[in-house]
Amino acid sequence: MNVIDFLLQHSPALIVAIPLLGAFLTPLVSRLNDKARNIFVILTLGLTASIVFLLASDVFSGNVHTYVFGSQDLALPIVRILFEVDAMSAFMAIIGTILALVSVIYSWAFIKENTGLDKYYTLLLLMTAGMFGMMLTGDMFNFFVFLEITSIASCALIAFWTNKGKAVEAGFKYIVISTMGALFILFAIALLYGQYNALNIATLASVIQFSFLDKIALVLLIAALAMKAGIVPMHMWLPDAYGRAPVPVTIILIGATQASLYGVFRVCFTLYGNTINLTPVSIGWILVLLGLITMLLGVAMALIQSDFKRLIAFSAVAEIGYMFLGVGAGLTVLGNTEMMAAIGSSAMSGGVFHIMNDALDVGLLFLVAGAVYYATRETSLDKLGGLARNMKYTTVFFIIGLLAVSGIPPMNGFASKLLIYESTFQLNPILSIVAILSSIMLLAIFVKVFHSVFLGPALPKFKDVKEVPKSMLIAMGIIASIIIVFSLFPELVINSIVEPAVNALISYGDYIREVIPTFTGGI
Amino acid sequence: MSNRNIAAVVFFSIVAVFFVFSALMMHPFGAPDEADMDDGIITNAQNETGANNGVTSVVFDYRGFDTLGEATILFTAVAGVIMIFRRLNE
Amino acid sequence: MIFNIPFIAVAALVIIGLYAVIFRRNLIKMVIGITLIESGVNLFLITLGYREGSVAPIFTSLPTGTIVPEGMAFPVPQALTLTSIVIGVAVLALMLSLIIHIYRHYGTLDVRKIGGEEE
Amino acid sequence: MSGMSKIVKTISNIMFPLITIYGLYIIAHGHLTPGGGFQGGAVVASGCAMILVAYGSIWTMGKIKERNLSLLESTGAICFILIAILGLGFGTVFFNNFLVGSNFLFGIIPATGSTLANINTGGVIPLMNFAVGIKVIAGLFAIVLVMAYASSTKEEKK
Repeated sequence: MNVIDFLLQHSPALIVAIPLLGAFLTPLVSRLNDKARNIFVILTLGLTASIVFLLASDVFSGNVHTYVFGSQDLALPIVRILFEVDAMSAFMAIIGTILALVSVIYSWAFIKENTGLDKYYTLLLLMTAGMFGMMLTGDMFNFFVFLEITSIASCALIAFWTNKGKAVEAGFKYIVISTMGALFILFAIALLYGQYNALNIATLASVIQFSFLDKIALVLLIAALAMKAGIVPMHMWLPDAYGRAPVPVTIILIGATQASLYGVFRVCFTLYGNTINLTPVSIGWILVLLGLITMLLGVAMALIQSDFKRLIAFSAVAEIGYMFLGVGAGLTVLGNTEMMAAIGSSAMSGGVFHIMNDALDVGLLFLVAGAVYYATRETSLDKLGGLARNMKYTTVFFIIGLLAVSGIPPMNGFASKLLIYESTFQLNPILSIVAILSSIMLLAIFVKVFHSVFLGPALPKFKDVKEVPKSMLIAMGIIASIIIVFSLFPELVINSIVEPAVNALISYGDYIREVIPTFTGGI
Repeated sequence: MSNRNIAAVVFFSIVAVFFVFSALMMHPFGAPDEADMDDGIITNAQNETGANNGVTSVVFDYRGFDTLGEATILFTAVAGVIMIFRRLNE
Repeated sequence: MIFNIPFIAVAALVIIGLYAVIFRRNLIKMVIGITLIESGVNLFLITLGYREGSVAPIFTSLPTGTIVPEGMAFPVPQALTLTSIVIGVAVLALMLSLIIHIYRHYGTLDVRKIGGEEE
Repeated sequence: MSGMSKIVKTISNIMFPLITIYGLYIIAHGHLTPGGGFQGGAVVASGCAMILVAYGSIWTMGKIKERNLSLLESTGAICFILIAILGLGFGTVFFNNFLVGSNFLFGIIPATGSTLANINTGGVIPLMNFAVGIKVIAGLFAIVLVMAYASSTKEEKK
């Protein structure tokens, strides 16, 4: 057996184990010196990224990977922890790895002048490991454990600048919200365990009856995960956390938020896939409605913000609404093959592709906001102005991000939004009208921001502002180049990675059969 | 009462009803319906893990990965607490 | 057992904790509420794994006449509870250290007075 | 936080070894009796916390820095994950209990049903118990120490 096969076979475990080992080693390595530590962290994540891409290339060619911890064979009933990587998990892992790498490269210069950096990098690696664990796991309780790792690490990192009261407050808000959410999830897991005596997602999905207790568990799971994903009635922590955290942390927080979003989709489509459309009120319509409210409120709140990072944070809330809209529209027709082929799969392609686009576009905007803060120590939009003269590269990156986030035709944001508009129009025209409207408002908001930050007369106090250091430019360049590639070849991306991910969500029967070969139902 | 309070009361009552219902509708105490997974573990634990303590064999062998996660959480909390109380350079 | 009393206790614990988190204004009391919810959930997990008249799943000096496996409590919920308790400790430590910092910045633990002024 | 009276200090000195031994016993017998790495580690850490209360956080901080505790904790965590990775090296997959039935360390498989305690069983479980035990002792003590030191006043620190 050669090395590649060996790596491929054990890749689901290695993707989590390598960042964890790196995190445990970081305190030892940082005894040497700072540069060695930074290189060590980047190498760790680089190694992880290469394994992620190796695994993803194999998964997208049609193989679903299962990995049982502690034993080679998969004896029934399943008592051991199981990782199950299908195309959707691999898709999310690609997003996570891009965000983590960019964040670490950006951190090199951005965070250099602070103390406590060994702990900072340790927590960054732990957060990444937790995120990967959430995306790859096939066990409910294991999902909860990784959710907690991610939220504890991100809470500590949000409060990184402890000399600012607002940052500590945002961290406290985040930990309270996420602990409550996690406890609800644990309660729901206990409800499922008490009835079926199983914790494995595939096993649970094959036996689930949709009894009254299962409905309670479903509502608790969706509410808690949506709370962690920043859906509107429970979104209040998100602008604080995104706005107050150091920018590299915000970038990984986007990934953590989307891992919770992935949790919602996994619960709805796989765990309850067999039974979810037995309810009189479709859960899919609830998701669509939540998505619409999220979109509108996010945009409306973004309009009145005067802080650069908070404004982007609210537009990130609005973007999450698009994903809910697209995937929720798909969920309404789950189980109905004709409708799924006509509307559902393209709506879901739009929603799933938009997860990737949101991570890249909003991520790039946050990186630009961080660069502006690094250069000027200012985030208030009223006090900024005329930076285009001194920060040429940053301005170009901001224009790319602006066009992409507001869905202007050649960019990747347009490709995914167009899919959502087209398919939801057939479901109900109002949905697509609201979606287009909020997209236009986003464009207006960001043009205003562009004008007030980068254009206008040169302010005397920003006369000596310099372009940001190379590592930050490289990080922004990586994301911008990925955005441009995706904008040039959207068809290629949709066909090669988005469609398999959507099919993995829709055909939940295959996911179950991978573990329980005797399962007969499902699509 | 302000809007915020009303929303809080509504949220609280809905969630409270959920928990009360789930307590009432659960299987009778002491008589679980299904026991496949746990019976399998109790029967095989001594042979497969060599440990007399069934709980430890679950914690460190069958669900060892959860325990790694748990140890990681403690590690995360320690790192976080030390980082929060670090000395800042002003 | 009459009326599933252990499960009712779980619901009561969770609801009391939820009340403290939502309606109390003191940060420490909110944290106490969260720990109460957590105890409730842990109690729920552990009671789910109990079988009438069963012993702990430990084979060292097992009482004679125990039927294996029907006479033993479930081991998995106990392991899950153990994990959940450690998670609770970690979260509690972090929340309390954040509260110490909040108190240093604002000089109060009342949620209504925190975050008023810009830094 | 400053130290307490002479009586408290003396009693803590007497009690501390007993508590530590009890905790280590719980860790070492984790695979046989109720207990394990977390529980035993918590017992030892509570003994350390007693010393902290008796002697005050400033004195304790002078004896042992939280940086060293953090390193010790890292060591425990690395041991734990290395044992898991050894399962990949010697056995087949992560977390494989490769020592069971090996007749090497902790390799004996006990008879099914009620048996007497045999410490030489359990495969990698006792090793993992010890790794987790070290981690929990260092971790919990570090948390308590840092929080106690942070809440002591500036005058006391001088």
